[in-house]
Amino acid sequence: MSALFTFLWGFAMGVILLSLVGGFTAGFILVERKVSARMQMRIGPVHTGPHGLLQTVADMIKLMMKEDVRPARADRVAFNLGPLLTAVPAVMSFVVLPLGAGVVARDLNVGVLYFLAVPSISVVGLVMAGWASYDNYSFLGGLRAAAQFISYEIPRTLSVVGVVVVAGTLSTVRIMEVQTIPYAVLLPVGFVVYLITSVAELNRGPFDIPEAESEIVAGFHTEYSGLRWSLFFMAEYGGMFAASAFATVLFLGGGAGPLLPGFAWFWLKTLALVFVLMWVRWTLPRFRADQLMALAWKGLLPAALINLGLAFVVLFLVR
Amino acid sequence: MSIPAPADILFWFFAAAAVGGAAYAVTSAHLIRSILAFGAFLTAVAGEYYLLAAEFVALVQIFVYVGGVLVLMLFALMLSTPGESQPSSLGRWSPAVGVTAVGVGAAIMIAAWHTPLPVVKEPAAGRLDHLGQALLGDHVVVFELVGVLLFAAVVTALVAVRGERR
Amino acid sequence: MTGVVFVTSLLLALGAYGALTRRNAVAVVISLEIMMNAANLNLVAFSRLHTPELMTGQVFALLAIAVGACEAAVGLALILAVYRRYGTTDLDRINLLRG
Amino acid sequence: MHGVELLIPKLVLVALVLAMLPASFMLEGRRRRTALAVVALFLVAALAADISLVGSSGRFWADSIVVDGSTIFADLVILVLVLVLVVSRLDGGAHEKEEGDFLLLLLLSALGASVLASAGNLLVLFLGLEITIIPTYALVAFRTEEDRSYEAGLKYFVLSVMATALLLYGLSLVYGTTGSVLLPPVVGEGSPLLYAGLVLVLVGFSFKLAVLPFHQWMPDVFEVSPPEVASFLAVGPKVAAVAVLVRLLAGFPAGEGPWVPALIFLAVASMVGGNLMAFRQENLRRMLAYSAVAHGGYAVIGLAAGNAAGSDGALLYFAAYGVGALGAFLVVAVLERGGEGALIQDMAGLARRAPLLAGAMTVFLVSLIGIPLFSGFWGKLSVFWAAVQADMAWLAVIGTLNSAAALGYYGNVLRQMYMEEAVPGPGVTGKWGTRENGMRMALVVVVVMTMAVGLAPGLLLDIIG
Repeated sequence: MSALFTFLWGFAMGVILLSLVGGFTAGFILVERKVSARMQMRIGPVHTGPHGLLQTVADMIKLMMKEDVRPARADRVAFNLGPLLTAVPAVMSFVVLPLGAGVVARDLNVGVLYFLAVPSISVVGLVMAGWASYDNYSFLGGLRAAAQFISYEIPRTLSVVGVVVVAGTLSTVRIMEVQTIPYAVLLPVGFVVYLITSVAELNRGPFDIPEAESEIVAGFHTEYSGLRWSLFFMAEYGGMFAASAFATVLFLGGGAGPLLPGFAWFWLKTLALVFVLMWVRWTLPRFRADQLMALAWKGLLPAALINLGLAFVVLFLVR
Repeated sequence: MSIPAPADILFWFFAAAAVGGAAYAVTSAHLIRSILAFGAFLTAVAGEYYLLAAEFVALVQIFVYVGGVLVLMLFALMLSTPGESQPSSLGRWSPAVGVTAVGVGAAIMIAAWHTPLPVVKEPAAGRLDHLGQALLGDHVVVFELVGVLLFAAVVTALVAVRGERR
Repeated sequence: MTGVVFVTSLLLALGAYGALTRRNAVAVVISLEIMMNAANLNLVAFSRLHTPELMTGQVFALLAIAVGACEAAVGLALILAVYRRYGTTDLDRINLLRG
Repeated sequence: MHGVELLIPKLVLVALVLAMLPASFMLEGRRRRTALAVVALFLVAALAADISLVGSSGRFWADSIVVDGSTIFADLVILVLVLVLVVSRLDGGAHEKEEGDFLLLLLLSALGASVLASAGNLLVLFLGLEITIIPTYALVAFRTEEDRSYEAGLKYFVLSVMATALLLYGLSLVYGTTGSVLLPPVVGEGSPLLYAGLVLVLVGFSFKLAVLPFHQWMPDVFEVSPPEVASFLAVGPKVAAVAVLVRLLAGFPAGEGPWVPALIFLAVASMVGGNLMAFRQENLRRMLAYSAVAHGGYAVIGLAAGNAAGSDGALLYFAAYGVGALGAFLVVAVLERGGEGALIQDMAGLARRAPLLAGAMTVFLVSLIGIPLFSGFWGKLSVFWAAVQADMAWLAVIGTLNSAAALGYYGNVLRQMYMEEAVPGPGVTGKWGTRENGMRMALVVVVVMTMAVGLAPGLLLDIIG
């Protein structure tokens, strides 16, 4: 009986998370278009629905009805699996995310590690998509994505380790509980490193060299269309929300805050971070590939190590 | 024989997936499919770890193998196989080697069959704490030496791919 | 637990078969990693048999994962170096040395 | 920590490894000679510390690291080996422009071997083995100007990882059946699965020891890797592996069980097979490689005997053989730097062209053959004596016959050097065949060691204690 319940619970959670990510993607794309428009003194989509609110819905219908094009010489299996392998881990990473106080699909005792490990599967999907397209631009995009992802994963993990050292737990829920002072105050270096590396792992500007339009068309998703193409966007926007929510959990004290209920605070902080990510994208110029690597290895990695040292100092002071 | 618990069913499901993935990875003529099957194998093994109450090891497996080694393999494949995936046929010695491999496997199985193993114990409570204490307590020297190992591997890989200084 | 040993011995045999028969060097590395993973699974399973609090098997498995990753990284670096010189990763065609 | 002085040899190696990163530019610049001399001085200090430790023992970090007689002995051999190699490169040598990389990898591997020799549990054993092996992949493939070195490196890698995987599987079975990772394992009654594990461990080690039928990497590696690397591989990792193998086998009842015939098979197959194949080689390095396989076989006799004399003998064997092999490869290095060919017949008339070099080579070859009063003899004597004590006299007889047969191919080199006329062409000149003082010094040191061990073998036996 309990086994059946566990199974159904898991299934229901899967459905909920999947629709959540789908909803985020649709919403964020609209928000991003509006935000970018304001930054560039435009007004963005206005024609579909009131204030253009239904624009993404229309786009989704269009994408679903589009022809699914596959290059003749593409590797069929890898081409089909690539987008899936990119999007599914992004959805999976939501499992350990507390969405507000106490709302979490599953509080794993290794939640933080889970959140760091599972999205790393998605880079396999990116590389495969790039390779399988049988197209030079896609191929370059895939290679760039892999190199970038592997490089930025190291400072990212190290910046999170600092939090784990201070909190003394790997459970996302416990970290929110023990966080009396937001860790962004105690570990500012780690917070900044985490944010920068998260942007890089999502392949968003200014770190979007794997899909740099002016250089390699659209990178690894050059050859994709229709639903498969939209899966990449699900991964990006789902990941963007997840990274922001995770930053809220780790560095901003989760749902802690005066007056408003925890739930509201959590969403406020997360959405503010999402806005910051969009702001950064539309403000900063793109990095060059070598600058990107130099930043990761010469700038962020030492910073993350300093943060780790700082974490031990904090631990010493707190105890 | 009681009804198998869901964990047992899952365990054998993952075991079958691991063996199937390994078999496909080893025999497939398409390298990219080999690598994909290897990824499935790694994930299935991580699932086994999870069911064996080793969550930390399971995630490290995903982190290191799927997020690292698998990507490196794709990298190596992409850089060393220009154009379409070339079918990679098997060598000539397959039957003899097959018999040897099966012999080794069968010998271990027979030995396992005749060896009574201790009863499986309940996983320790607070096992993450225990793991941390083991890593920085009894096995601290292993923990430190892994650093030396990683350093050695980095230097080795860099020297191996360095350019020619003619 | 005997069942685990059955599974891992099967994996070990599969990996050994692949390592000895595959001609592409990347496929050989895959086979070798399968063998190492078989041993890792053993270690984690045996950790449940003997004083689980000590976590010896899991520590050993973590160590083995690190070793496996190092071996793979170094091996793939060697494969790339060979490819640059021989233009192939087919072990049967890399045969300037007398065996 | 109490008894930390026992770890000084290892700590010096660690310090050298760490210092190598910032110091590598010095090794590759004008101050190269000074920098190398400083490294050599540190190694001498470590050596002195190691010798002063003889007779003491200790355990560290919950028995992870064990320092005892065989550890100190293995450290001694490894340090001497590295020291001689460093000295031989004082005035140049192959790849002197990349001295920093070369030395760093060599020191890392030596550190790994030192850790391996002092492994107190299975984890450290495995880790030490890997730290020893991984840097050698790059060392074997160090010659960028030679395509074949990468081929040898790749093939060496494949076989080595295969051995590692089998070894790890074997170790997991040992842990699973005994419930402990400490060395020596607590065997109790034993079980089929434990024995299967032990056999897999032995298979894994036999790759690393390069004994038949797992020797395939050896000739290729010896043929194309830098001579310094070949001499290191022939001795360093092996002596450490034997030290830890002795500790592992100590847990098992002596002289019975399925691994004894396995060890005897390995010993006999390596001796006979190695010698037979050595006969057919025209290339000096390949000949040395196959003879190294045979020498591995002799050492395994000591392990198969299963008694204290045997395990001491196996350790002693690699040290006694090691000085000869080290010397032979130094000569190979001199010949290579002098632009000589790699074939045995290229050595024709060496006695007239470079008399002292030929004389040194003669000492090394005589030691490798096992003629009394040279170090190799005592190595052979100790393992054969152990076999006789363990009622395996026939094994000693096979060994003796093989040593006699080895006279054939070693003698061929001697004949070329002394009897044949030199072919005109480029080659080594001068008494030593080299103008490098460092190399001359290294050769003298190795000759002295060969003679000293030959005349007073008790020195070495005392260290093992």
